[in-house]
Amino acid sequence: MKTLHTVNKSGQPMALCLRAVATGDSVLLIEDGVYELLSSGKKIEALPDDCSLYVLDVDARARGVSLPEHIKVIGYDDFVALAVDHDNVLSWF
Amino acid sequence: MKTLHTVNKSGQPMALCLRAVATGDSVLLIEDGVYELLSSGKKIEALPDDCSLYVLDVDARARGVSLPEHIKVIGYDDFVALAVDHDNVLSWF
Amino acid sequence: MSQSVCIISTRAPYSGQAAREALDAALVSASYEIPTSLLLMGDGVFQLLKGQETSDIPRKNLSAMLQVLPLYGIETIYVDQVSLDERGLNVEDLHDAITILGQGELPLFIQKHSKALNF
Amino acid sequence: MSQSVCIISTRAPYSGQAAREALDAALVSASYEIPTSLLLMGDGVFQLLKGQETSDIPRKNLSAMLQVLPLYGIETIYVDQVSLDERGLNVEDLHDAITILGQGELPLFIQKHSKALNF
Amino acid sequence: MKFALAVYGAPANSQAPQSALHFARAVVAQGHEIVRLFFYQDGVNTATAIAQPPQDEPDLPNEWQVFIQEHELDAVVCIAAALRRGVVDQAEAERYQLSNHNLRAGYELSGLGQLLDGALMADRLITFGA
Amino acid sequence: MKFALAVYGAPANSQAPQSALHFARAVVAQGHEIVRLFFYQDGVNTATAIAQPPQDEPDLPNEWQVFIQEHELDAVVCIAAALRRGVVDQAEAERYQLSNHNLRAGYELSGLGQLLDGALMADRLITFGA
Repeated sequence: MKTLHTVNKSGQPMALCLRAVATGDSVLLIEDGVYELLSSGKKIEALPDDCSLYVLDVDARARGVSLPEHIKVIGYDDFVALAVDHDNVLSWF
Repeated sequence: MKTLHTVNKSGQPMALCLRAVATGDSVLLIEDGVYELLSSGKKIEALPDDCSLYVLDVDARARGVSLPEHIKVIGYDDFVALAVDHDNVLSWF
Repeated sequence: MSQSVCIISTRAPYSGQAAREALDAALVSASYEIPTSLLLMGDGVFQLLKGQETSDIPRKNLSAMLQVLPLYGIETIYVDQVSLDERGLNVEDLHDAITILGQGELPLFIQKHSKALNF
Repeated sequence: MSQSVCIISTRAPYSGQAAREALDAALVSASYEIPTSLLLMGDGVFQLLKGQETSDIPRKNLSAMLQVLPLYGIETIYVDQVSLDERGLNVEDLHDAITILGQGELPLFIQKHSKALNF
Repeated sequence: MKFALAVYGAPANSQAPQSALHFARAVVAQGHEIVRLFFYQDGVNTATAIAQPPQDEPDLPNEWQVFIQEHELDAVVCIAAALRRGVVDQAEAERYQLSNHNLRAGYELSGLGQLLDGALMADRLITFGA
Repeated sequence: MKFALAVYGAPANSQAPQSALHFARAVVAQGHEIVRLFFYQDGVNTATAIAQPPQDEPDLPNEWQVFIQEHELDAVVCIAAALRRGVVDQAEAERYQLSNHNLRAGYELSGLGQLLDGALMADRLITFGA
């Protein structure tokens, strides 16, 4: 069982996602979730090493959030492909 | 110049209010702001001593938030009277 | 795998309607005789506070709705321990029929259900 | 005391319309020739990030709106230092015409205006 | 004393319209004057004529309308905020060739200038945020 | 693969209807099937026929309607959420004696059971929250 977690805000949604994430899951930052890449005490650093972190390109670009090299930047086509590849999608908002 | 600050949520609105509050101001917790009375790391403890803290009775009662003795519990009539007694009202939400 | 549903409710009860609309979803799911769990996380745990008296605000009393859950076969409400701790909530202040999930128990709990719906 | 207005904008630019609706209020106030200050606090400081390209989301580019402010006599945008620090934002990543207010400067700054409107 | 009230939340996603109504009733009861009500952002949904709240909840749009009409208050709904959210009067419906209109009697669609104007003419502006 | 999509935010206070539309287009483009769209909470505002977004923003309610009709999708608006927010079809307007109705063609008002039903019949449920 692998779950894709989407996070559309920093703050509570990101915190709850991190508590629900399991080994092998993936996390995708969308909408205001992309600000999580900026925050000084980054919550995403608590993500387990074997979890993949993705960010939606249009939402990061709209907000002027520059992207660190280690993160996978994807479009909606990849978002759909990720949903297919995982067994479940959980949305945190 | 005395300002009445209303806070209708914990989290960012309470944090911003505390940054804007001046000597002699008052703070009134309404709606989900009343949960600030419960939180373990209480932000309201950062309120200066010469600021008065009020809570709106109907909103605390609706949420089942029990009230510490040191806080002034008021109704809408008192809310209007406070607005009259201060020079300005700032709403944090 | 036979179907089961986990309703995850993360909002405080009264400012908006999200908490009520999550409970409605749990009741509908249970009334379809789908095994249904209700999991409260984040500000959703405020729904559990005892003594809510909502006659003066324009919202249905969610405490009363929680009392009804067993009639639909939802015997316990699952609660995230960390969310309680963060908010300084003690079990004695809360609705009785709850099961607390400690840190690390959430991922497996959610995965036990075939579908999870967030509200 | 002659009238002046402080518009306090606390929301990130694009999920909802609150940030845009605060800027609209600042522009209307300034166009009435009322001395108008715009103060960004909390998530409102995200409005200042450079390089916002909004062609793929259904929102007006707020960066572009900020550029217009001087035409209405709003020469600088006031910004809460603590909000920048909390979010790990550096001045070089931000819109140019800003004035940073340090911890403790906010109460007096807001009080200098006869009216403050929060958004 | 002169009050202006601003409401930024919708009945269904915020307590703002209800808190503001309680406050407004107390203002009037104490003999103060409400010189302007301004509905902005999601608050414009308070003025829709076609909401039907469930029977176990009060009908806030109706309670607001009764209060406004009883006290002959100046109740302004921001026209730009209302148009984008689908709250329109007959004139706007005709202008944009919309199929219908839904603004309650007692409210007037007007510009954001009326919020600033209300703030400046009142002794106190109280904002009820979402 | 079968997808169900749930939308919980309104065009004016959330990016949810737009993110969901982008996602839905990609689902269809990749040859997958959308077995249910469900609009709940403030998401019901996506289905109003009388919103008029400003000219410098896309008209999301119109784009959604075109997409739904083009692909003949099963688009359900939660009836309880819609009634309390003032989104009604002709039948509900008559039942509650409301002055008007405003649900766009292509949508159907129905119960919350359709969300659960969609979740169970689809391989994946994706929720776009407010």
